[in-house]
Amino acid sequence: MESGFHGSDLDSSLKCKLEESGMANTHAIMEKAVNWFRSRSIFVVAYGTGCGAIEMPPTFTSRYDAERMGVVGVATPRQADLIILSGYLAYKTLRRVIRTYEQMQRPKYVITLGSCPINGGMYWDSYNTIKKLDDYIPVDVYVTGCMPRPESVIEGFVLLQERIKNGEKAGWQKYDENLKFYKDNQKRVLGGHIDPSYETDWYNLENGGVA
Amino acid sequence: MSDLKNTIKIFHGPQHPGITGNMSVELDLLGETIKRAQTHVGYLHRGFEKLVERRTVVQAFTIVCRICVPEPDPNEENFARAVENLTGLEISEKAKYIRTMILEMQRLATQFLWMGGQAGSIGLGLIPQWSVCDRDYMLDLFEELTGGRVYHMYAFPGGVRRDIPDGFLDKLSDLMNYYEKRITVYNNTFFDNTIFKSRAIGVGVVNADEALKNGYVGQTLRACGIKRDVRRDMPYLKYDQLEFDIPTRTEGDVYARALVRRDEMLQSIRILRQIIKQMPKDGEILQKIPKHRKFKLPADDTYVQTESARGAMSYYMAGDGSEKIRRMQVRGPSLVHAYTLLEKLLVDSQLADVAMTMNSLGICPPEIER
Amino acid sequence: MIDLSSKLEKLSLELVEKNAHLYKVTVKLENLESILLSFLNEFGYITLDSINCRDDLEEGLFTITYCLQTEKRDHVVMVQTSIDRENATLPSMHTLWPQAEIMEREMHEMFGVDFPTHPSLIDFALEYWEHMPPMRRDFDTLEFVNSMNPFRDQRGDNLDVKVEMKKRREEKKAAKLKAEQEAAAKLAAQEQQNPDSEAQNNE
Amino acid sequence: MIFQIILLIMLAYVVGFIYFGLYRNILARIQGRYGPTIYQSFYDSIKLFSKKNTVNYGWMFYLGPIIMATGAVLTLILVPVFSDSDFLRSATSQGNLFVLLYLMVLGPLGNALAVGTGGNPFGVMGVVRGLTRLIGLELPFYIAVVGLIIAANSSDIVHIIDMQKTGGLNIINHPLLFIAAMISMVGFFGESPFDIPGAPQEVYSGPRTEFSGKFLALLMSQGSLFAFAKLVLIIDLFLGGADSLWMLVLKTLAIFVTIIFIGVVYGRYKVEQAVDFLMKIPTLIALLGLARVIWFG
Amino acid sequence: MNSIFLLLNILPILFLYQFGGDLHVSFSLTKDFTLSLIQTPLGTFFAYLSLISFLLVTVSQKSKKLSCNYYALQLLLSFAMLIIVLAGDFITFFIGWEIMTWSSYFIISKSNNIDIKSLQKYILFSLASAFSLIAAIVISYSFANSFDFATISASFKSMPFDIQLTLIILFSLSFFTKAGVIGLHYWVVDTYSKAPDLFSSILSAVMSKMGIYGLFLIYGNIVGYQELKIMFGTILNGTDFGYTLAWIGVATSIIATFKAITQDEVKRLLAYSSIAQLGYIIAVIGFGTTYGVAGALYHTLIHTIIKLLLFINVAAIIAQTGKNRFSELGGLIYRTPVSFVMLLIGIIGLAGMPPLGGFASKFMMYNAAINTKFALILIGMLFSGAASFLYCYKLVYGIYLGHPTSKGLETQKEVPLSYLIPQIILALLLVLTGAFPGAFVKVINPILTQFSLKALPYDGVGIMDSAVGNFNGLFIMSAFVAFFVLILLLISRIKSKAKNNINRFDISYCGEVPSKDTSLHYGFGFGTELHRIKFVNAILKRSTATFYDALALQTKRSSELLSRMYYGNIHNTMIIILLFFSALFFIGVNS
Repeated sequence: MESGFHGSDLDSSLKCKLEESGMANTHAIMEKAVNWFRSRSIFVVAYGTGCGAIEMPPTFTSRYDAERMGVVGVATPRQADLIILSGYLAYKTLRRVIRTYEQMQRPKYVITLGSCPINGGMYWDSYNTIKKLDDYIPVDVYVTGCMPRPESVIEGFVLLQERIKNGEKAGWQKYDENLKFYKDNQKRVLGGHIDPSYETDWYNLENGGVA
Repeated sequence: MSDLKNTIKIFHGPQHPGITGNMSVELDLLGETIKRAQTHVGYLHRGFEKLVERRTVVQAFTIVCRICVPEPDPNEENFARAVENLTGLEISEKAKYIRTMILEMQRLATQFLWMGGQAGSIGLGLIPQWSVCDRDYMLDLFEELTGGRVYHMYAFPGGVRRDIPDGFLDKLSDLMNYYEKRITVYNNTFFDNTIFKSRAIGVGVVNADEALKNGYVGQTLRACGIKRDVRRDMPYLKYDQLEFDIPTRTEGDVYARALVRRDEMLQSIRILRQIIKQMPKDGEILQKIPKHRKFKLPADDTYVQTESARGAMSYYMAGDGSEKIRRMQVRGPSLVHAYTLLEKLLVDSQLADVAMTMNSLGICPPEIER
Repeated sequence: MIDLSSKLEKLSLELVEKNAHLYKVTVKLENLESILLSFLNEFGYITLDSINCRDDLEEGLFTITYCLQTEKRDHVVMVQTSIDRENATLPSMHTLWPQAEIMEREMHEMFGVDFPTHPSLIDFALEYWEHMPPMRRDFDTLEFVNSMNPFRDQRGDNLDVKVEMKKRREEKKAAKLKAEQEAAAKLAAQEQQNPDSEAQNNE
Repeated sequence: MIFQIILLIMLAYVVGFIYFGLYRNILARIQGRYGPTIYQSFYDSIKLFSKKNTVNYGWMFYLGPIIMATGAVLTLILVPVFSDSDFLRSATSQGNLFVLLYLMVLGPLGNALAVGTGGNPFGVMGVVRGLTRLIGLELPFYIAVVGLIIAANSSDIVHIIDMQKTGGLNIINHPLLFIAAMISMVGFFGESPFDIPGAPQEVYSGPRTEFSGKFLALLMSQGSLFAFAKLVLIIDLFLGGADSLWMLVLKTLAIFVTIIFIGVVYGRYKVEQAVDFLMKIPTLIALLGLARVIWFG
Repeated sequence: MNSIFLLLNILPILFLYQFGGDLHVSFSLTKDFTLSLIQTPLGTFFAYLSLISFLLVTVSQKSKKLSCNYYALQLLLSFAMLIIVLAGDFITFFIGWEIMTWSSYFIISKSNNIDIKSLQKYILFSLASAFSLIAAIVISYSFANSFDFATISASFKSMPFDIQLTLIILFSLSFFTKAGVIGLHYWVVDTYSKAPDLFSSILSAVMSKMGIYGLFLIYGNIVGYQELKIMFGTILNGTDFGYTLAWIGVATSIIATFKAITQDEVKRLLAYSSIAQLGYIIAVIGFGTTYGVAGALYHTLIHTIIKLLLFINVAAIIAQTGKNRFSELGGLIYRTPVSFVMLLIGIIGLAGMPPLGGFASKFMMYNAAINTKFALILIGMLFSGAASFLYCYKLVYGIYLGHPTSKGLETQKEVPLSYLIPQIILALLLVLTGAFPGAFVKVINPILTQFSLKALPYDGVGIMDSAVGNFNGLFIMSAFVAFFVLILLLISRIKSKAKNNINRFDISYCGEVPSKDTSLHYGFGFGTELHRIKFVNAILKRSTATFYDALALQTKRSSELLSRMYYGNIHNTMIIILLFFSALFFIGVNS
């Protein structure tokens, strides 16, 4: 397994230096500070994957104004910290979502809206939607409801912010640690037509998995 | 294919801020001029028609509103009316009025959301902030009336699910006054905005003959001078007793469609005011219907049309004598617009026009693929 | 409407009025193309609103409905025909109405109806679909879902309602039985404990 | 000298970020909402700097944002900040207005190399849009600047500031040139209707499409430095510079808020419309101003 | 072979260095005709420019297997140019001019991809240039009774105004054709793009400069800048003549810039860019002020360096890949990194960006325009500069950045060292001229004195000084480097894992995945957007080709008319000829 991704927040050399100078606890303080900044600034990638996208405009515009909490939308996954999966995911969408998720830079988080990503929701017997999203990508916060109101979406943001602030283990760390599990699930459900993962050579997961 | 020799290929969607919903358009560009456009849908395919086959009427009723996310009510209305046609249920006057009211409310809300999208597509970030908020006031009323902000599950076969709360009509009346004022503001900031005009006029022009033949509906049709509206041509509910105009323009471009939508918003306000006045005090709101398991559809088929905010939406429904629906097929306004029309309009237009054209056609991906 | 029905009588077809805005004509498959053509060119039904397909599994047929409208769009005429369910083939109407192309593409994907003259029978909504066309009624979506997706354990939605109800009823019954038994046992125990009292009572 | 340069960069960094915070707040108020805190841009920047990994397409991609930041810093140190004292303008005498005009483009062009290296067609499209827009954007601005240079008979900014002390402010003497320059400035600040290169609804995110983490943070930081430099340049050229920190803040803020208000009420032009517009109305205004300078002024 | 000719190329430089200074040689052909070589500061400047260019190009020709003939012709060309710049009279000048024309014609005809049409274009325009030159020479001889520059210059003042004007126009036309002023540039683009790849660098960097030399010779030496001022009067702070010439130059520059952007062939883009840059020089050459002449000279130097660098670079890439279009190239940056850096330095110079030499020359020219208050000229030059960023970026993007458009490019190797060495030398020169813009003042000052203009102030090697502002090239260069290194260090300290050499298909592509068949290189579409801008489209849709084609058609028709004489009735023809001659006779008698 590649273990570089779930290290400490600050780079190791700086950490060593701090420890040498007897300021080991400065490291913890700085990590706390960085986590606070992370929690105060969350960029959301613009991807309306399902019904929940209809409650995104109210959340981000003047009535509910998510920007006052530092949550803003960005166009590309490269710049984003958070992807909101708003509802059920068709297999065709799941493929793009995985791609988008893998293009996001760590740390990255996932919020899902509605009950469909949890257990299939209303579409539990549909042949084209997935039933259990956390088999394929890790989810940090589930916001339930159909549709979740903007207030609940904001509550989900607050919950995520709390978790980031406390430095809790987030979904992306689970994804990196259990890559094989996720990739196997993705392969099972998407068949042989899975998109290449440029970060991970998942055909050779036994040999480290790094392309 | 020879003229695609030196083009580059880009995707406009699904993960793109300039796309309406979750769909994509594959573009071959020469410079920024589009040489070939191909629509891709299926990112939201849930197989509704299959799901409905496995459900009884009452069960199916709860999911049909999810077919088109920005505008669920025409779906409910279509479903309810199709079932009523098949089983011969007659609904009361009051239920008819309430259904007409909620359809018009939905139309207004959708147009406000559209306005946000249309302004956002040309980078006018102010209008979405305002109009989405204005739409939210309507959603509050929906919540009061039906209990749901977005999905209402209100128009049940045989009537509506519950009665109007006390004081609701006054609130609606106030909101209409507010909206009328707001539309003047939007007129100044958006519809008369020089930049919107300079970008929208002459872009995405639809030919009138083609529009009729190819089955374009709604504002796309009316913006090229053809006065067709299901509410007038095949009146349902109370539309034959309400006064309203059908706004048309002759240019057929993006700007004409925008103006038609604006005029329709004013007409919706006019209709709602009439409904508020005429709304019967008493009356049955829901007919007596058979119990869940006994609600059976005869072995027959029917075809119903409703004018949604983006054009005529049709349902084909067939029963087979059992409690389950044999077949329900949805034909939303977006299907032909997103494929036949969009792929044609985009060729030789600019990349910058894609989002704007798409918005003005009122394309809603979930109803294309259901 | 009398106009249209008289015209149709010449073609020995019957126009059924369903309601004020809806009419239906049933035609044979071999006449379909010529009748649609005359609808388009002679009767003025220039708009094709939709093409619907219904899977009548029991009869072994697909029922295809073409919904046509005139320029005025004040009524719909459903032109209905049936085709064999196995090796279902239809002529493509995209030359008459361009929008038929996409509708037929969808029908091809969802029902497996073949259109030999269709220009682009590519994927519509599904991607890399390898199974039976999903809208056919013999495609069991629940079985498919169960084979593809494990459900979350806590949810019982993948269980059969009837079985569950029965189970629950039995559980209830069992619980009731148990309670009765317990009560009986208790009573018996009480009786055992106080045989004297009973005896006393009896006395 | 080095101390002063560092101080200047720090000042610009802080002021720039606060201005962008203010910008987002003013925008929010116009849009009828509360808006983020005034330090939000700073939070964003820190967060992006502390991202754990960053996409990199090779050394040119790495160097592109750095060239851009270098261009911004270089522009900043060549602009005189205060009109009276020599404080914070140690390097000003080493360059002139022409150097600044070219340095303002150096950074974006350097970044364009990185965008090209990334190979994202959206990014390159954004760059081409930016460069095409530049054709139109530079024209009125050049005319305005040339008018001032000819009026002062010097391309030295300090000299232009000194001229205004005796001869009155340029905004009063040459109002037409000021208007033309301000219209161009709206574009240089990436505001509507000239925010074409990074239009999210059209070209995804334009030149910034592939930048993430620290590169994006660097681009944002240099953006705020650069914005400050541009504001100071405008007040130096037209408002006679600033003699104290308060005047500096007041004048730059006035210009900045004007630009915001112009930007908020307009949509986005297409690139050819923008260039057409810029080549007509602002150019005409500027040419009238220039004629006045040459024959009457 | 190469090394022999390399030596032969070094020899004249050594000769000029050793014996130069006050070279004055003359051979008497007859009593009246004397061929003389006189070394002037101007001539020396151009002589060094051309000789060093030839040397560098010969170095880069090492890896090409060229015939002895080719080298000999090239050497002859070099010799011809030396004659031109050292000539002391018009006969020598004209001899050099003709040798230059013919030797270059033969070299161009040796190219693999030359077609007869472009070759004809080249020779026709060269001949036109020569005819115009000889006409001017003959006219001036009829007044001055001498071919000597000094004599003609002395008697120029006494000529009538219309003769003066005719002379200036004829000379100018001749040299404009060589430099490729718009309207007379018809041959330039085809020839530059179809000549042997390395020879294009000679054409652009050196041969076009002979036109510039000629203009300097006429305006500065023969007529004299003071005389021009007296002849034409003044406008603003400059001369009418300078203003007219400046408009020609600026128009050339703007039109050629926009044309360059829309080219798909690499060398055509460079050819148009060459025309545009020469437009700058022509714009300031007629000002007759210190800064005008200095700017023109400085830009001559910088443009020679840049165009040599760019053409050699492009020639190397074309030789290596066999492809010469932006739509066929792309993505070479990590395959040929050194070439990329060289091209990068070249285009930064071409765009006139501050740390490099390109800015110093532009600054000098801008100063000239401010001095004379030619505001519109200045704006035109700045505008053309702003538009030139587009083709500079297209050049570097189309070849090196973006995605490879074919499989061969993915496994491309770095170009041979013989191509790289001249490029590195030239790039260094460009950096040095950027850091030490003042160093060149010492070279220019003698030439200014030769034209009896005021000398440039000299404040130090790093400073470029002028009346309307100065800049310190050394400071800007060192500050740029310092900040660059500083920011680089700071950024690299931030340990945000920047994984190198990420897969080039791993791009944000709206959730989709591009494959090897997806075309992602924007090389062809680049610049096609300009057609939608009305002003630019007005420029782009017009072409001199239509004019010349129409001219050719009319010529053909009239010759057809004439040819009827041969197969028509002999009597009629005789009568026409008789009438013609009798008419001539009467006209002659009457006058």
